[in-house]
Amino acid sequence: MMGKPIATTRTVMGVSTGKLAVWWLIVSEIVIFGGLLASYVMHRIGHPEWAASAAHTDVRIGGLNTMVLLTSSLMAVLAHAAAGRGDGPLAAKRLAVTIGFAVMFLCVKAYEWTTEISHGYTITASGFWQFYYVAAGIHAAHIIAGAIIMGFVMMQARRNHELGRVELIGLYWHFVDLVWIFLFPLLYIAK
Amino acid sequence: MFELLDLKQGSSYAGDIDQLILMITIITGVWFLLTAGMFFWLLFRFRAKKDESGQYVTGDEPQLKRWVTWPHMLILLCDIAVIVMAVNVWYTVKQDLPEADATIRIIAQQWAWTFVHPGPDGELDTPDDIRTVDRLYLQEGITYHYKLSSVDVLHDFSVPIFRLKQDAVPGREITGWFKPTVQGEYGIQCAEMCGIGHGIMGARLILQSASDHEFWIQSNSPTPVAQVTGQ
Amino acid sequence: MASADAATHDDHGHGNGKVPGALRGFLKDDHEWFYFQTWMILTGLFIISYIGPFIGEALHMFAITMVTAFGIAVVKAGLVIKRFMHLMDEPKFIWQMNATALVFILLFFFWVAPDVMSHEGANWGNQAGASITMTTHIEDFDPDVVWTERCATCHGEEGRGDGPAGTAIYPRPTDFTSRAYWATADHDIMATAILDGGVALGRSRYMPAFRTAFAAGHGGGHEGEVDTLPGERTEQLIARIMTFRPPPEAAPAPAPVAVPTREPTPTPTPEPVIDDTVALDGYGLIPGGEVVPAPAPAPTGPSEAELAARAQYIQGRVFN
Amino acid sequence: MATAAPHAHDHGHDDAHPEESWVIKYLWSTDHKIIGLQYLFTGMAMAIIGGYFAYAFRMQLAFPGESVPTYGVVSPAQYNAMVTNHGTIMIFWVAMPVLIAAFGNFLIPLMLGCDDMVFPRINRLSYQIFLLSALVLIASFFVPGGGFGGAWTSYPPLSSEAGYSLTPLGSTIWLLAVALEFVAFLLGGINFITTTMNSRAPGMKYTDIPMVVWMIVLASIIFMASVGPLIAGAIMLLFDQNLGTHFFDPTAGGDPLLWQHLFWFFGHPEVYVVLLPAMGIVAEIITTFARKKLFGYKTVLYTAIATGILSFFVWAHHQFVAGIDPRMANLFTATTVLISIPIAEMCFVYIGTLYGGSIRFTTPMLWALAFIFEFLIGGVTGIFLGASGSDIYFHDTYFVLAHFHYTFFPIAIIGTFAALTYWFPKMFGRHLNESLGKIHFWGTVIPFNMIFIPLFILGVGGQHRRIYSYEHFPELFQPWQQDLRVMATVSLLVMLVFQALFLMNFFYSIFKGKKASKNPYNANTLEWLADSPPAHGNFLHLAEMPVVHRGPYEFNHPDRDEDYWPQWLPPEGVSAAPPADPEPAADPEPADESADQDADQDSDQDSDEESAS
Repeated sequence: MMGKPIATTRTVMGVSTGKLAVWWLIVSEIVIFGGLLASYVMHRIGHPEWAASAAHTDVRIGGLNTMVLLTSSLMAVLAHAAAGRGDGPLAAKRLAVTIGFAVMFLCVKAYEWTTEISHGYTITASGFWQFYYVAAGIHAAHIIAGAIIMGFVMMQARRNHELGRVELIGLYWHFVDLVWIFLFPLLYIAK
Repeated sequence: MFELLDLKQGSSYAGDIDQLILMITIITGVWFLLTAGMFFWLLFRFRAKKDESGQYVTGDEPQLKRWVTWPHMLILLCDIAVIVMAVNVWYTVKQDLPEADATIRIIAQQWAWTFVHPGPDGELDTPDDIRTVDRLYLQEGITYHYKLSSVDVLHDFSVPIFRLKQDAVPGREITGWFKPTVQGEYGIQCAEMCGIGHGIMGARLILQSASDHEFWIQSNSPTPVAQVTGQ
Repeated sequence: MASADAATHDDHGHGNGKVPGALRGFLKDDHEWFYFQTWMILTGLFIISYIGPFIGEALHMFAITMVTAFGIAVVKAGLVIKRFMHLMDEPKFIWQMNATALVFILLFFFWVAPDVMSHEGANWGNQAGASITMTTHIEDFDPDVVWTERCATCHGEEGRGDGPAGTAIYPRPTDFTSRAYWATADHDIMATAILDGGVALGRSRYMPAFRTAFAAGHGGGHEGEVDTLPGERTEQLIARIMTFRPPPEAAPAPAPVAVPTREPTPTPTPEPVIDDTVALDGYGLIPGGEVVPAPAPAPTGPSEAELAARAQYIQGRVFN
Repeated sequence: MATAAPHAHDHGHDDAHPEESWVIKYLWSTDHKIIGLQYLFTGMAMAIIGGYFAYAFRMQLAFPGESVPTYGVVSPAQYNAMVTNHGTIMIFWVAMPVLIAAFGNFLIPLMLGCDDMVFPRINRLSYQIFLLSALVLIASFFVPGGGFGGAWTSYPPLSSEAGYSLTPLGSTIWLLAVALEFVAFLLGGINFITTTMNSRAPGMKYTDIPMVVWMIVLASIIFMASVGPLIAGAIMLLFDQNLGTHFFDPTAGGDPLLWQHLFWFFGHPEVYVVLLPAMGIVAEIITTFARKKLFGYKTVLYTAIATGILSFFVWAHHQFVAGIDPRMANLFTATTVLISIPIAEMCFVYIGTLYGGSIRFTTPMLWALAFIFEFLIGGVTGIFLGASGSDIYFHDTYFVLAHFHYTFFPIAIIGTFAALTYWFPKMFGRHLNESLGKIHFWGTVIPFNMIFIPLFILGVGGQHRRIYSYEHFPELFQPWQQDLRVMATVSLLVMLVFQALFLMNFFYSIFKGKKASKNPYNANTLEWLADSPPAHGNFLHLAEMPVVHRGPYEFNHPDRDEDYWPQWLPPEGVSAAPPADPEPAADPEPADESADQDADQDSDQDSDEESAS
């Protein structure tokens, strides 16, 4: 398709089309994570015996991951600030750091999961563990998807193309960080 | 309406449910005929004619808007009436548990019903319980509680003559009640998809008089030696 | 505190007057310093929420853990939404649609919780939720109880294939008291029939599969090895069925089929499902053996009148 | 992912089209019209498969045990699989793609006066994922163990334990197909919503948007907001089926009712997702052929939004007897019966539109009127099931089946035929044969009623659903009941024969039909400004993109001699000349100006009901 259609350029609602689409994406993600966490909380309150399994989650690793994601959120918003000033290469550099934090988050999670699985806490070990792996798993999948797309946006930003997209991937990244902000107490602290 | 389909009312609350269905039929029937009548009349009255062209009506004109807002309000009243009647019937059938003269246990499994009758001593889960498969022997005129459970998948204990349906959820024990008011042999169905044999999961309901039932209990109660191991 | 900075946030000030010396190279203007401050607040809140549970346990006040964990999570979320996502600077329908999605989820939670969260309610009790195992999944698996509850419905109390639920099925359930059956019975065929149902053998589809039922109440397999519990339980049930075996006749009956005591095949790969329409006669095709004519149904069992009544409306149609 | 570099020049720029090869033009196209037609033809193909299943199991019900021509003897496992997949296909692979995706893709850019969807490549990706999901679903019939047979609601533990359903592969692949279909419609949905919100033609206030565009966008929003929990539920069910987790396994702490709630929280909004587009289509057709303004545009819009919101509060009326807490049932019966009010309001407004019109009984108008009448019956019989008391008896009987066919059939079949016959000239540039159309209309609607009125009677008699053959239930195997089943099956056969007539008329007219002009019905909405079939980029070849000056239904306006007033005609240009080419926009200020000033004014109203839905 040659060039973007005129439809994309119109902003009747005062919000750029891309941002509007990302906000609608966030609405659909709220409902997906919301449904999953609502089911988890219902079962958690219904099954007090799950606290025994929950005791085996490692708060230190969860805390480290929370710090990693918070810092990556900072770098994402700084990249957006740089893009706002039209400074593509700086935005690209900061996006690269964000992706680095994302990879770090995944490595920490990989280490965390392997230790837990080696201790016998597999997905079928108990009711808690199945929700633990599904919730953290879907979240990690969103991290991976976000990091990949951020890679593309970074490459374009380096050549000062489509700088508007830096803000959009930043919005998505903040949302993924928000989900983790709620996942952390639910999975690690509620013992 | 049910006599036409020769479906007798077999339980104490069957009449209430039929009454509710009749009331809803009347209310919705009246609204349907009014609306359909208006619909066809407008089609006939305003069909395209040679000289006449359509009018410009924005729908805000008060005397025309009344034709929509008035039915709107009346339907709200009818809805409230239906809700009150429905909740009333629902409370008598599903929420309120009258005093039970006897309690039976109904266990649904993939493709058969097992009924546990308390037996001569009237107590459930005692060695003298009578366990029957696909044939439920009950006495007309006394109030029964049923403890419904399933051992594998979802089933639904459905007795059309009682107008009763209740899903058997594996992992739960659901208590309900009915009071037979007729005698004879009727059908029990499984009304929830439960796999390949869902179609053969019918059972028979035999409602007996007091004496016949007593005779059945004596003749079918297992000998004192607990042939059926109570769990 | 957050609102105080909102003013500076909009001016996109390009001077970096307020940026402290150390970070000058990193933060390019006040605007970015504002983001960095937000990050520092978030880190502080995180540390509080991290320490909270330890204080809570020390003082045995569970409320502290809850407040620090979830209360701070909400505050952190608010900060990220307001300052990083600039939600409040967008037209107001953006945050309204997100709030609507959240309201729908809360609605879902509060209207489903009475069924899933609590284990008692009007007229129902959730045994599984309170992890009471049901009759047939009791730990001490009792073949007699299982036979009475699950098998006798179709196979009959004495195993003659005359159970009340069995009369509705054609071909008839297996009669374990007939010698013809035992002459050609094969242990593996019986185990597969019990575990994976009649369909897996191409026989009558109305023999359900019990692998799931026998594995139930047993919280998942251990590491790596296949869940052997259904196999062991099937062996006990087969031993129970063997009791129906008729005593050998006066003439020296062939040596009883030795029950091979070997490890049950972990996951018997069922042969391809034979087209259902084939099994019209009694036992269908026993692999390798010739077709054995169906034994005459045992005399006892449902009375003639009932059989006639059933036959009347089955009207001889063949269905299975 | 999204393109948003703000460079605003709104005037059409004629980009040279390299002559695309046939494959690129039709199979890999990003043009919203081609993608709309792809959805349409895939939906029609799946409708034929769904219809074949209906034929096969209806024959088994009417003549139990006998061999069905072109199929053979139907075994219980195959019967269950066909019933399950008939429901799944007709809702997810016929009603949604045709009503929302086909007509949404085709009409939204045209009716909003822009050249394409906002994200053309995502639009193409959504169709490709949808096609993949259709193939995955068809594959689920041919795996060992056969297709999934646990009803389209796939209640665990039957669906989560291969030991109970005896279709280990069938149930997993079926679930994957449904999940893929959700992904396709999420992508499509975001496209529709963003295009409608942002890319309206200059001057098009929110009350100038045609009703069908409003309804399709509302349907997409309701779908997106309700499908979330079910996607989480589908992942949990997938793990239960394959990894041995116990989300819904009651023997190890799971709860089957959680799935039912997750499913029906999506299930009931889903039926409104399919209803609203059909309502929008009927609104367009009735106003055009009654030559009358819609009786209260804002009434219809706000009742549609009210229906959308209320549809999230009613889901458990599907579970009155399913073991939920009886006290909750009172809450749900109240909200369910109350939701009949907005829908009744919409029907009254549509009937009110007929008042004072000059009604022309063309084929599309016949379909639209049939929709209103048949849907009235469907809606009215819903009260029996919404009232908890009577649902105790009617749950899972053929009364329920007849009720939801009286709502789904008008939506998916009558609504589709109405839209297809109405927009056929615009889609293919040729007219359908009018008399063949009328024969097909009566040949479909009369047999339809003859199928489901007998099923209503059987349902009141207590006949329960999804039963392979009623020979095991003496009360349900009376001769007069069997005659009703035969009557329903024969009517189905008659109806299927008439569909062949339609297909013949459809494919003949695409190539040989009478040539169609730009505005054959003298309607007002923007799609009739583009030529038939619209060129690539819709309005790019015109002097400049269309500007909207009035509402979509200004028929018989007092100060206008002709009985219609297209949206794109400037106000004072009461020109006698047929508006083949509109004269350049009279008002001096550039189009963007009026767009921004309108944007601020209407974004407030827009926001409160946009968000409210």
